[in-house]
Amino acid sequence: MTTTIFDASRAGRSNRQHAPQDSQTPLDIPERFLRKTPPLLPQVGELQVVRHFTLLSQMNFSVDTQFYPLGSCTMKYNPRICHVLASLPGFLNRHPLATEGSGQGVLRSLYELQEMLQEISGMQAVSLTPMAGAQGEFAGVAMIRAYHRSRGDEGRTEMLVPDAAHGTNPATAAMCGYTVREIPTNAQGDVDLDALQLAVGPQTAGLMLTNPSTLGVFERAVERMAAIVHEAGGLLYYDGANLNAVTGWVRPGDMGFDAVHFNVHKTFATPHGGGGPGAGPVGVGNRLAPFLPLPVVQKQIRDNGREWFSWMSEKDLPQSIGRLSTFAGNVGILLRAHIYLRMIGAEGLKRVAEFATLNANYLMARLTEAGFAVAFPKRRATHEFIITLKREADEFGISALDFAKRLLDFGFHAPTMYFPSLVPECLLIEPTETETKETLDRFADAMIAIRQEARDYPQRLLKAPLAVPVPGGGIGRLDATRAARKPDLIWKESAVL
Amino acid sequence: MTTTIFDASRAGRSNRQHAPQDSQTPLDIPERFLRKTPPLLPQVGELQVVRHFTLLSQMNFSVDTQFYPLGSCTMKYNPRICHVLASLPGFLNRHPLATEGSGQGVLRSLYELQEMLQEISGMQAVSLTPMAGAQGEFAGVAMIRAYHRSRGDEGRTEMLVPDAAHGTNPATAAMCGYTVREIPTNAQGDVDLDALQLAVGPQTAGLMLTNPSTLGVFERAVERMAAIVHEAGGLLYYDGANLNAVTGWVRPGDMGFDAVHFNVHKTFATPHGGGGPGAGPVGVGNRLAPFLPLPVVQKQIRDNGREWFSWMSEKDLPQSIGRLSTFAGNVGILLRAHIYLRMIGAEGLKRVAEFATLNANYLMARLTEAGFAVAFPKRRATHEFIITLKREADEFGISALDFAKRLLDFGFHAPTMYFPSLVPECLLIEPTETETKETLDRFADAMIAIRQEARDYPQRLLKAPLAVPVPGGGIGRLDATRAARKPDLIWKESAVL
Amino acid sequence: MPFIPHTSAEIDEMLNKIGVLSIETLFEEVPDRLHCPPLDLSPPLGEMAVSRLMRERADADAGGLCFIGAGAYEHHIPAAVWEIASRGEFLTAYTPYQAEASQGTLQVLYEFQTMMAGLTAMDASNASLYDGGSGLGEAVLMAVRANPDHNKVVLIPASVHPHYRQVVETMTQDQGIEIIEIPFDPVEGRVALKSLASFRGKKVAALVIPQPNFFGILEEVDELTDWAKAEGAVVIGLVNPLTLGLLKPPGEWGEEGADIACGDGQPLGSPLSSGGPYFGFLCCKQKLLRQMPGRIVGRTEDPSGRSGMILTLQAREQHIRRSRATSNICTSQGIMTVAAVIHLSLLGPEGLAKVAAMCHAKTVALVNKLTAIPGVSRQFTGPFFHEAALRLPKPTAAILAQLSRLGIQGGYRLGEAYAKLDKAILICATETKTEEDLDFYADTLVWALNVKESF
Amino acid sequence: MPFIPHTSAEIDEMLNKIGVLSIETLFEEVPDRLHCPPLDLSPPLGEMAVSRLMRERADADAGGLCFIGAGAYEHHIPAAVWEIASRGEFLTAYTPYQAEASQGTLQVLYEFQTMMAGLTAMDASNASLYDGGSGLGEAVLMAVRANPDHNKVVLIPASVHPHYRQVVETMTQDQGIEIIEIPFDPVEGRVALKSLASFRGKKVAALVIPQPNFFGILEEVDELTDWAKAEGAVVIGLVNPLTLGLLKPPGEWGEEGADIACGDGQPLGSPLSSGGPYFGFLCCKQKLLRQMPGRIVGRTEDPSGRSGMILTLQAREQHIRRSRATSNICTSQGIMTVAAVIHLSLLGPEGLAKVAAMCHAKTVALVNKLTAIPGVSRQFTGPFFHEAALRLPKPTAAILAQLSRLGIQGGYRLGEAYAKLDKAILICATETKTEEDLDFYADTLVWALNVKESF
Ligand SMILES: Cc1ncc(COP(=O)(O)O)c(C=O)c1O
Ligand SMILES: Cc1ncc(COP(=O)(O)O)c(C=O)c1O
Repeated sequence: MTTTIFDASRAGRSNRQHAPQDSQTPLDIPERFLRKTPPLLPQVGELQVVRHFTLLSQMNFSVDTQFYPLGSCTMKYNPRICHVLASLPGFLNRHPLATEGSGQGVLRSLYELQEMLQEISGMQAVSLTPMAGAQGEFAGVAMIRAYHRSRGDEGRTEMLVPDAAHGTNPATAAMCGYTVREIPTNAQGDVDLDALQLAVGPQTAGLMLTNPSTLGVFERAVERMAAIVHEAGGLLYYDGANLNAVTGWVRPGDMGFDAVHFNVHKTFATPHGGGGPGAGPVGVGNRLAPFLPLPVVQKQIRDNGREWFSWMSEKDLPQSIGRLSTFAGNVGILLRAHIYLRMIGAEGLKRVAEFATLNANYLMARLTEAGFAVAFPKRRATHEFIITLKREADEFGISALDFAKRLLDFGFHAPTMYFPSLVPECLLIEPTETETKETLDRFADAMIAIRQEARDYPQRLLKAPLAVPVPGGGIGRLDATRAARKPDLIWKESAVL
Repeated sequence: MTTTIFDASRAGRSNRQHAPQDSQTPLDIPERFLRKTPPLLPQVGELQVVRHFTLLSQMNFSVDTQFYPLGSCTMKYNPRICHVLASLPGFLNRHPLATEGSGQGVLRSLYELQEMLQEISGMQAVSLTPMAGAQGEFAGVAMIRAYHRSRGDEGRTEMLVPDAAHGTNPATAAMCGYTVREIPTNAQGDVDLDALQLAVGPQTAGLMLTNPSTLGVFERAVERMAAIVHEAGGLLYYDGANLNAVTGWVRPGDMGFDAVHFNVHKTFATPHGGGGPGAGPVGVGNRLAPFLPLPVVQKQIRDNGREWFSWMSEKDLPQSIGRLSTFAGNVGILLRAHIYLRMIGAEGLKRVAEFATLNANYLMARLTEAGFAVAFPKRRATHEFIITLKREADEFGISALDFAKRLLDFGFHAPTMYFPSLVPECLLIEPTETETKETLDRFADAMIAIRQEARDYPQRLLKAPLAVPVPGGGIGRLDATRAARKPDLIWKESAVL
Repeated sequence: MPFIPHTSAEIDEMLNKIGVLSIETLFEEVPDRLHCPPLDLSPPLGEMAVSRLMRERADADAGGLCFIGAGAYEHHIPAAVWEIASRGEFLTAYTPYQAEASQGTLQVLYEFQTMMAGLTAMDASNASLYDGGSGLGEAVLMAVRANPDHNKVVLIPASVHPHYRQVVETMTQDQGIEIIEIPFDPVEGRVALKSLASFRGKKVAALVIPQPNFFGILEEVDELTDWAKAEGAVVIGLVNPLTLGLLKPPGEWGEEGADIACGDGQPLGSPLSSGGPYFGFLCCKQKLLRQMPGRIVGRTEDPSGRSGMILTLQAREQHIRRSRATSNICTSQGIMTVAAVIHLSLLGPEGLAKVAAMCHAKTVALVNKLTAIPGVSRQFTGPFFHEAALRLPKPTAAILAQLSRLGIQGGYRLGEAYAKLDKAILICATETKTEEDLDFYADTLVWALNVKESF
Repeated sequence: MPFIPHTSAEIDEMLNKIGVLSIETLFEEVPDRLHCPPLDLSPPLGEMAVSRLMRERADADAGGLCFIGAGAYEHHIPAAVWEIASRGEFLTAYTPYQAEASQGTLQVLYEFQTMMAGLTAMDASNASLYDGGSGLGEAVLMAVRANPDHNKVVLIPASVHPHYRQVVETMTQDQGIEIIEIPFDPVEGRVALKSLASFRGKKVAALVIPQPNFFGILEEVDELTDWAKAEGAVVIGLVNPLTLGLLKPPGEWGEEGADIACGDGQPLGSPLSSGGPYFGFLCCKQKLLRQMPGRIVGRTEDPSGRSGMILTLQAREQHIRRSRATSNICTSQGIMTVAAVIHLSLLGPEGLAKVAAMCHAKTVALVNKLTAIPGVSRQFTGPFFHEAALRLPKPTAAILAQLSRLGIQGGYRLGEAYAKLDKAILICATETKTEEDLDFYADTLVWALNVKESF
């Protein structure tokens, strides 16, 4: 840790250039409403602020500086132009409640995005308002619930989720008041169809599925699964986190899904920002369309023949599950996705899937050749694949975590670790289409070198990382247990000394 | 060195998003005008480009990340807002030859800058066109030459320059066809008045002076010097590189100077960009005004009472020394200076001088107290001061260079070394007003620690830097002699292997 | 290929290594009949063309003076904020799971937590939620969890932002939580203590207290807090963080302080951007910590005792606890918090207070100018801060549309959410407005009120 | 205090350590009578106020379609260029004197030198000069130094940019160098070999050859180069680097190639910005290396054999050689070269060629559209590239002013610099212009030519 901005604070320092002149009018607020002591905020000069945060930024890995084969997370190149154009003053300065007449540029762009997402997913309607994948899931599952309820079908209390599913799936189902029922995976990495058949029933509200799954394989029997669930009266929800593996090749709507969320910060290359903001638009088939979350952009043709874009409200969508965000979701992020889609178009989108898949399969081939154990060696990798370091763990006493930490020293972000949890000592590797073959080769070489180290100097691995190549990168493996046992969550004056 | 962008190149890679579609029209250019082989440019993807140059940027020290006490160079905080506003599309997209009607915003801003600079320097007229300090000097000296010539006074062939002057001063005088005559400095750091008196004569075109001088002291007898030179028929040129030490306190015009250049990238906080662009406007008194370089902005009042800003041409200034830049100089940089001046105003400008001086004197006091030898201990430091490591060199066998290199390991940019050359083993230290006392203290502590090292482990110093705190900072002291002996100035294919 | 660096030679080598002849083969596990025809999207544009298109659209939306607040506020954001926050190392990093390679983001979040806890006078803060509305939703869920012995009933005044209430409704409806709306006093515009009387002893789980409320009116937060604490209800303070430079923080309301503070962080460095991205913040007292949703950063040590930051208390989160997590939230609003930290660092405590005071002063001045117009008056009598409801003598929709055509976003039409306030608009003038701007609004309003409807 | 972080407690401590009572005392060596009264500058503005002011001014200057070239060209600059180039570590670094702490800038410059040498087919490049005009000035001085046995006479065609010629004049006038203007063929618009005949055997030091020339006309560079080399003159190729994606580079002109190549780097990533900052580049053959002005970066090694970059051959420069330096240049245009390197890396050889070809195609299309208007014709007959001179049937100043009022910057009035070309304008359409833009220009010109003068 570098000193905090609070350590640099000195009473009386200020940046007058950022504070308005003192107001002439004396404050007319009754005493009882006022704060007695100023809040703990740092008092630092502008240069100090710039220097502190610039130096902090350098202490990060990021796509702009490192290869980030983080499975499920899709850390690909975020085109700078999308950021620059979404940051145009005309977009940034518009108030969410400004008149629609003063926002036809942004509304048209959002409307077009809705249309593009419909086409890409094979769905009939889209709402852009969810602010991340998890909120998109919430919207989807809440719509499923609203649908059943609208039919008086109140007995459906269970949501089916494969055991390999991402944690947000069961968590979402629970937030929507459902009991979660896990469906096991078979040895080939597919959902166990028999188990699914057994699990469905009149209590089944639906199934949440990721396809390609979080195991890095395509659920080959997806149509069968859809049939089973639909026959039981349930609906299918598509977790779009892996949509980037199949864009332009196969569409959730065609596979039989009733609702889908998109992860624009995965599939459509908006930057992840160290933890957001993302956006998680939802698309639905006709059955769920009346329940879409608000607001949604609509297009009308005016008397003068001109197109007019406006927000739909409760009046237009009376059965809507309601609002999920204060205004209209993460508009700025949606603009980035719109721009990205505009730039790559239909062919480009298909290429994304192709080259994400090529890169994953190539890397899998290289690692397989080098003797690493792939979780599903008989399967094609999709855009990602899993290796298990079980053997290495047993033989050398090192873990997937040790491997991951040592990769940091080589200047690579670690793959996703220990997810999905059914594969022991696993790493979920997603190279993305924007990385070069050289980078994949260097990564494979690093993996091989680390395994050699595991054999020769296991102690070194247990201590990794030893020297992450960032300024201040001398930091060693941080103690997570200690952090949780005695939480130190905010800086305190006394802590300085 | 990190691999170059050429090493990452692969035949056939391209970023189609940046190339226009192939043109329909076939190229109608006769064969003999065309290139036969494509130029050596890298073929790399956009992510690779972003990653390569982002990582390279991290390998730099900069004001935004480190303390930079680089005497004479004035590396202070460059307010981001100046950069952001000067980069507004309205400013960036305007063609230099666009009609004046489409540029009243920028022309007005430049005009106001001319006026501000006149006021700050006590001069009568300003031209903004020189693109750096050295070109400002050229403009000034060329005007002096034009002035003498205009009076038929052709015999003035000598330009006087103090021995401590910056290298650009004699080099400029030479470019203007003058013989340079050096004037010695006395033991107190002032120009030797007797020597000056002896040096002047009918051959004297003028004197180029920096005040405060490059020795970090104020030329106390500047009025006397002006009188001596003026009496001899010469003119006085003010090298404004150190103007930041006295803004709002004393003006070159009042000291008796006939011409002055401003270093906007020093005094007015425009960023230095790793070596430019800067800007070096020149201000002159009435005698030299007719000779100002073109173009200059003028203000007229139109019939409708509105102000109108336009460029003056040869017709308006027939005696001008001419053009120095293709268009109007580094307009974007001048805008930054204008914005900076607008923000700090008269009081702010005076404060700049005060706090630059306070910081320098404080640091000098701390280093003096710690036993370092200051070049002019009896003098007040201005905004900068010199220490000499002669004693340390003699006692421990280390040099100012060793000290400087070791400072890099401590995360401080080194002060200016070996300039001015009259002080042996010197470091010229300029902390600037934007640095905090804590930073100065940490710097002083580092100096003290390094001297202790010089005593205890001189070998270590001779090898410094040992670990500059930037990524890839493991690089040791680079061999300058080797670089010059066998110049390797461009990447060559063969060099890879 | 845009954003794909492969050369054809490399593609061949790669296919070779995989042992297939074409990329298509890699998709062989996708049933043939599922392959879709080419997507019908508009043809790809180069960077130049898309730039021109988007610039035209942005220009079309630009300009105009904004006097709307209603949950999103136009503030001056120092240039350094986004110049630094959008550095690639912040912008293109993932959630800092690999702590040792993410100390930059982690430390910023730790500083963020400190600032938010400081502003609200709470013990802890998470590292952001999506926005203010969903943040309130999470706060309500958290309060209900934290108060298992009480009924799943939460009181929310009608003086809370109507959109927030809608989001809370959406988020809680399937969990059997009853949200009860508390009316506001139609004269004062704030909750009268007596409106709560009927809930005495009803073991409500929580009470939400907005400050200032949606109308800009200051609620009697001490009184309300004390009432709720006496009832054993969790107190959720819903606040605009910018105003906390001046106003009493939730942690100090009443005798014991609120238990949870939440709100939208937009005023701290997020551009208006048609509604997002902003960020929600959520702070709480120590005892509620383990009920907190969202990511939390903590300080710890490496084996050699160097301190560093790490994501902590993850047992609350979906990736560990799955269906029993405190929330399903995963990605939140990272980069907006980076901007907030830089913004707050540049302003400091004094700057923040000055901005808040100036916003208030500007709004007061605007209220004075506008209420000087015949027929225009304040809707409520309670003391207000930095936002105010005005009653107009003509239909508000038409007036606002007319103002908009003249380059003024004149306010939010309260009739949209409150049938009884059909004649009122909610206005706000932040520190960004000059005296001339205020006059321009007043003059234009005079004109708009006098012009024939048909114009 | 804006940009000054001192607190009053610190000021006291510092004064104390220095041993003075006030900051004023530190200025005691400045004679009292020199102290100036308070400066008369406009009152300081906060960041918000100055932002509003400058935005208004920038907006006032914005908009319009630019068809002017004449030495500065509107090109699409990929967003990544300035997003990366304006990172603080590049933007706020000093000249890389301390090599070990400046490897970022140094390596970029090394890559820059490689690209410029590659583009021009020269052996070496410096790390930038101020701009094209002053770059040509330095090239002329360099050529004269390099040719000490010849007369200090340099031939410059009148088809070189008039401003460049003015700058060369200013820079050389005091060094006894005679600049002789070579006329161009009034029909073809380029230098006819026969115009040089009279300088045969005159031991001129150098010949400048522009390609394309100021009118966009392609000079017979092979012929001219061979003539000059036969005369023992140094050949200076003045080129637009963007066109070198397609056109023959100076290093390959004639039998032996030019000796020096220079020009303005603006088309490689510098925005138009009313004329600057751009950058000048200067490349040369190996044998002229030590006459090169400006900074040069070289690769070397550290004691353990790791290679790194350093400023080299400094014995040419003012800070070492003082009055005997190759030039007085010190600060040059660093950050613009960083942008150029990123720009060229994104375009690659193919992209650069395509941009050049598209600029040409667009200009050809525009010339065709405009010359289809009665009375409008090409001024010259020589082959042109990416820029062209057109003759108009009405006074050019009035026409251009009218176009400007309608949002078109229609071209450069050649009459400003060439009395005989008073009826001609120089136009250019880069890759940024669409078919509709070209039509809009054509339509507007038709209108402007037909409208009454008085309008
Ligand atoms: C498979 C899967 N589903 C859902 C999510 C949740 O998306 P978000 O983080 O945008 O809420 C993720 C994110 O990592 C994911 O990988
Ligand atoms: C004293 C002095 N004079 C002149 C100059 C030259 O200024 P520039 O680098 O802007 O050409 C400098 C720059 O370092 C300087 O320090």
